[in-house]
Amino acid sequence: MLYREAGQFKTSYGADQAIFPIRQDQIAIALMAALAVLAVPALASEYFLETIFVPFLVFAMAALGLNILTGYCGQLSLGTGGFMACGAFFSYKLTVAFPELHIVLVFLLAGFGTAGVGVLFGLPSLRIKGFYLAVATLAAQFFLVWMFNKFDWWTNYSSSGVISAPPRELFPGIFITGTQADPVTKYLFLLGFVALLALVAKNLVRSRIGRTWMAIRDMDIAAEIIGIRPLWAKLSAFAVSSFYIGISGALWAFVYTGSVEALAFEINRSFQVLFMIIIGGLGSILGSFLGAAFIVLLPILLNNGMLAVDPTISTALVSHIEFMIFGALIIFFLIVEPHGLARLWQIAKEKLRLWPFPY
Amino acid sequence: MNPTALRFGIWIVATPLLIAALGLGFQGLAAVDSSLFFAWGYFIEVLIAGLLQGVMYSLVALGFVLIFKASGIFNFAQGSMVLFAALTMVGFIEMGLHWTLAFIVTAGVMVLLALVIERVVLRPLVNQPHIILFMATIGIFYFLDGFGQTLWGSDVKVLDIGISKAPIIIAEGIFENGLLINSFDLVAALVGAVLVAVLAIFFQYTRVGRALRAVADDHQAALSVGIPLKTIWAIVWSVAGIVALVAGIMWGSKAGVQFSLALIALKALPVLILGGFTSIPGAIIGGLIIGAGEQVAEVFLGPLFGGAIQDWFAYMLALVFLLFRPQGLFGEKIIERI
Amino acid sequence: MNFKALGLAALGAAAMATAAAFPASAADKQFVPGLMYRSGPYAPNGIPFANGFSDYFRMINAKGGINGVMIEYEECDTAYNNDRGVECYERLKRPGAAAITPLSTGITYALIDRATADKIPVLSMGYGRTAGSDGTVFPYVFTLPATYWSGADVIVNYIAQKEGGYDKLKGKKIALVYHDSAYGKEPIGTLEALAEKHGFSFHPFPVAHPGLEQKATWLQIGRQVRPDWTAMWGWGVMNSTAIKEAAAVGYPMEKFIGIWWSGSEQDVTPAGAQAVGYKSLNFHGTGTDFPAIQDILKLVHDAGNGTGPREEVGTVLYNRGVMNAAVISEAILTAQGMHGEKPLTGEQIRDGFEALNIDEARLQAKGMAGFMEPIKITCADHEGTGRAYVQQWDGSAWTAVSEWVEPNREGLLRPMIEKAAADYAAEKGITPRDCN
Amino acid sequence: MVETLASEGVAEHQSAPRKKIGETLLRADNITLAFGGVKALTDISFEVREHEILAIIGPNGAGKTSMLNVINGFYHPQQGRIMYLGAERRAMRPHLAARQGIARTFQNVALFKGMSTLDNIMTGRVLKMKSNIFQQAIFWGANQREEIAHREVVEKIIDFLEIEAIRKTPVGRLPYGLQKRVELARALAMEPKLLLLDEPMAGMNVEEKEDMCRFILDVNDEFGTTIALIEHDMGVVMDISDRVVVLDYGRKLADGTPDEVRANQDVIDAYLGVSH
Repeated sequence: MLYREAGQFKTSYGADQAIFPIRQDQIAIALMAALAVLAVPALASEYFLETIFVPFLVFAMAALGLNILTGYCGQLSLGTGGFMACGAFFSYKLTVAFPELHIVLVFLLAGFGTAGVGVLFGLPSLRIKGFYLAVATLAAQFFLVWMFNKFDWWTNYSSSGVISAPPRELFPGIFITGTQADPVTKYLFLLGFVALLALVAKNLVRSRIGRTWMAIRDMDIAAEIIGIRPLWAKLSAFAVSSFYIGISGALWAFVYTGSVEALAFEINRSFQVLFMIIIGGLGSILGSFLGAAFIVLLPILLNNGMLAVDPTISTALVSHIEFMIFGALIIFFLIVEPHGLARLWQIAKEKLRLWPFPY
Repeated sequence: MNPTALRFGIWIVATPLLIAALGLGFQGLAAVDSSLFFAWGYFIEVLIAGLLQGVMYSLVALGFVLIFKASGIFNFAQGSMVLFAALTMVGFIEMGLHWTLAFIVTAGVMVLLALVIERVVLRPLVNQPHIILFMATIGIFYFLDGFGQTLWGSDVKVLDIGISKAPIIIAEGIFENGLLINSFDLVAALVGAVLVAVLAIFFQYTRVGRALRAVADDHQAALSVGIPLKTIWAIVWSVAGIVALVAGIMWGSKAGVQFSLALIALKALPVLILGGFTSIPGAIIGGLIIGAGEQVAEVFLGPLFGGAIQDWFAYMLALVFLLFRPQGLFGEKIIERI
Repeated sequence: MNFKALGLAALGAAAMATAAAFPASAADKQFVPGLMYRSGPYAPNGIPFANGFSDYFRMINAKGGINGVMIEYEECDTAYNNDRGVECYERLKRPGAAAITPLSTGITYALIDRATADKIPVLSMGYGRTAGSDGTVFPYVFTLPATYWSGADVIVNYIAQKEGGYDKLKGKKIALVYHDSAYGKEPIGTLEALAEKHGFSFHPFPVAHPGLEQKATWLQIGRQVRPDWTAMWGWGVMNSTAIKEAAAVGYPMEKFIGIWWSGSEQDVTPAGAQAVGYKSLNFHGTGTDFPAIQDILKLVHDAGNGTGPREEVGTVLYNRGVMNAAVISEAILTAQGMHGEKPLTGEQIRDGFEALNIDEARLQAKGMAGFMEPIKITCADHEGTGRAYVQQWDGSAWTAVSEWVEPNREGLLRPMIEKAAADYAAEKGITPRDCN
Repeated sequence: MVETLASEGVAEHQSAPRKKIGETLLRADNITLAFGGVKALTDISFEVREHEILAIIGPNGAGKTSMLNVINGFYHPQQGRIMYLGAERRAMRPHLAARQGIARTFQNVALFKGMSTLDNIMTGRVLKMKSNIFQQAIFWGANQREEIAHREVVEKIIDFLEIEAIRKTPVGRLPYGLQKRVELARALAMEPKLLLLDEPMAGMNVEEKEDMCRFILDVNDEFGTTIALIEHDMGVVMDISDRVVVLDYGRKLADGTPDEVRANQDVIDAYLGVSH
């Protein structure tokens, strides 16, 4: 009964373009924002902040990036890990070489650098399609990780190839990286940063560039015939996607784990992010967040849940059962709704509009 | 003469020439840096080792090809099927069965697994886009990984089916130190060849095999002449399961049966891409090219870049081939129509 | 779209979320967390270590705890995965945590900053960040009894002994097969420095994770470079694969020496008879002929409380887990002497670590005489002696084939460590504390 | 029956003033196109004049769609040349043809299935929109003004084609007839000089055909758009087109006004005679 849009009329095209055109949605999102900004830092323990909210936001950023490329532009990529590594190592080199550079600027510059690398590895997409394209991105994945692992220059000649985030301030006195950084500060910074960039992503996909991506995804030949240059559309998707993924890699290294070796961005990371967007919903900004939440939260919840039920259970068994349940749940969700959690959410909203009179 | 046979012929002639050119090229490097000098015998030795290693990759790649060919699904779980099969077989051997008996029982388990997968996972998802089915196989991957280890434990297990692993040195009269060949790898190559022959016969001469090929060519048409898709899927997953078992035995007796075996699927990917997802000969030729290419690159180019280049080199090699043939060496040509 | 199914799923998830509350640790027990791995690609090696670690504390508890303070041990499975390691750390960290055992060089790197900020000691025993043994920069990191740099030096010293003196090393070839990660790269700098010092040529060969692919590496070693000696920094499946591939090219096993993480039963048994003669370093005893190990068998396994199978007791990695636990309990004991016989905070136990002095008498008392070397830790030096011995696989057991070999710490390694630590301090903006 | 209804619907419109047929807009000279050994088009020449409706007819496999594909740059003929806007066009990609003002629809609807009707039509405006990626990232400001301006144009087309009700519906869910209409809308959104329609009325019922005829004539009238279309329904072709080109087995049989073509003996033998 509460969720009705009847009586809300839009009188301009501007109003019709709003991200949340329905008033109840606007209220809900405002409540969510308040919860995220006020309640979470106040209530969540350090454990929850450090191991659930922070990685969730970092992964959401990576998923956003991959969703632009795979979900919106239809180009399958398995190079996410490699591009994350680019972001992490670019920002490390930048901030060590220019300590006075503001850290957010460093992240953005690293993002632009990664975008360049993404364009380079996106070039084969003009000739190669589908699963075959995945190989071009896999080449990027293996090559980039190898390169960061192999050449000491990237790690400032650290003997073990591990980079460690130096302390940097968001505002004078407020650290967001390094040991001085408080989990709440990190969380709030990430929340703002990711929300801002998610808004940018939403703006892109509802503008001309987003429509050209989706046109290429849905039917590349027809897209070309209405004047879209496939080269430009695909490469721009690679660039924007890599920009996001690069930033998420930088955030991973600097804000989440604090120290990182190239192997942290190995192939499994690429798969993990791909799972997020498929489970969350291809071609959906919201889906990127839902998918990230699913993949980050579920294993931890399963693990902790089992230990809470039976504290004496062996950790090996917990890990194995966690794998089994995780796999079974993926299959279960695909059978229930193959188009991801975002679609599930949409269907739920549609049902809610009719509730309690379904016909 | 049909085009596939022609292409084979060209490759058979061109390959030795290419190899000789490659060897000469590497010899040229020695002119730049004398530490890179090597004897021709060593080059041939590396090449043979690479080719034999390539057959091991092909064994894994075959399973992918079977499933992709018949259903268009990229089966991410193939690697964990290899691990699961090997674990199960070792489990039965440890229970006291002879390995031949254990093989038969494990094959039965793999068929059962295929039936369960078809019933529980594939049938509810029929007619979904391929990416969704791909994701479902990822679910299977996780499940099998957990299930296999819960059932059989995570220890390293020794799987010994009595293949000698001793090095053989041949042609000592021709080359300075002779040519070193690993007898185990030779046996593995033989097993690979037999497996491919059996599969070829299966596809060519049995009724089920022909039905499978029909499905691969056109789902709708196959359905309309009365080939039930679910039966086909069950059969093809069973066959892929048995191929996984063979791969698991070979890899397991080579490297020990343990969790890492599931990761060899990653080595099969460039092979698949190079050979084409739908071609059984492609998987073999792709394996040989990737195997030889990456070993030669690691040995002769690796030192220039600090080593460990073989992982990305395999993918780069596949990528270069793809730029010329976007559907893989033996894949079906994609014709665009509007 | 099946709504009932969805509802069930949601219910399940909610139940899981509510169940995720954590059991609070009892106030009268000393809490010891363990970041182990019993799943993932390195599980076969992680499991015996974790079992030894856990069994030792069970034995201590069976004996009535440390001065009556019982140990509460909790484990978290990292799967040798850095981000899961961080998750585990955050889950298990609390002010009363005695010491963190990361059991992975990568995880150690990820936790050094965090644990220092949380004031919990990190005991990376024979792994981790070598520079961490400089206590002035890393007050909460302990690397006893030996670091990788010491290990590399010990291997070279052992080779020199076998060759008949350091001058005989000149012109020799020594190869290193290493896991291409933070862990495997640690010894390279030391070996390069030693190559320059002693005049041997050094040939590093990286192996990509997980290490199933070593054919090319061993063709180069066995057929082209033909080094006089080969050292290995491997872990998990890489070790057994290396031994098999080495045998496949006919490389002599007696000339092949692994670091202490490349010398367990799990590494040699899959290679079968091919592994006979293979050597590795070790810094503790193997087998069950030690009173402490007998106590574990008697008080834990005979009581049906063993974490793992009984046959595992006495294997290399099991005993390493025991030694790790023994060092932690000794640090707790030392700290109790300073701060009182009650559950202590990580910061107080750090004091215990820094005052650690396990001499022969203490070893005797612990039932570990001959099991390990005496260890003395100071404020500045968190490593101790750095000694190790060489053991050889005879097809059924590991036997010691050398005395304890001393690394050249003062003349060579310590300055390198201090420099690396100073670099780290400069990068992080840390002011080294004064230890005098 | 079909023909009478269709021509009745059209008759009213023909009373409206027609735009004057202008100069040659596009000329095909001796086009030959082959796939492997198979010749799809042999030595075809014809021209399209400004503001006219040109129908290309012929039996299945006559090479009609191939001809359209040559015109909008999807196929490259082995011989012959295309003169467009007075200049010779060399090897060309479809997106360049679009840039020069050539739009088209497809025999099998080629809509973007994952997008709404509105977004599909908006993609037709891609070439007209100028804001850069940073303006789009910020959205508000220049980009939004532009979006609204183009939305107004698109809404006019939506009104024109009477598809207001399905604005927000994903096109995959629409019935076939409406999909064809949305595709026409997308082509119109490009404001083309030359509109190529590949069987715009295939698979439609009588009412839908009538509507489509009306839209085609209106487009031609109101915007003066030159239209080249392929159609099988002879009644429709004869009623709405100014000139007709007849192809058969990749060759041109005839070219002229509907009446001339109807009287051509070759056409009657090869096509009309057979099909009627």
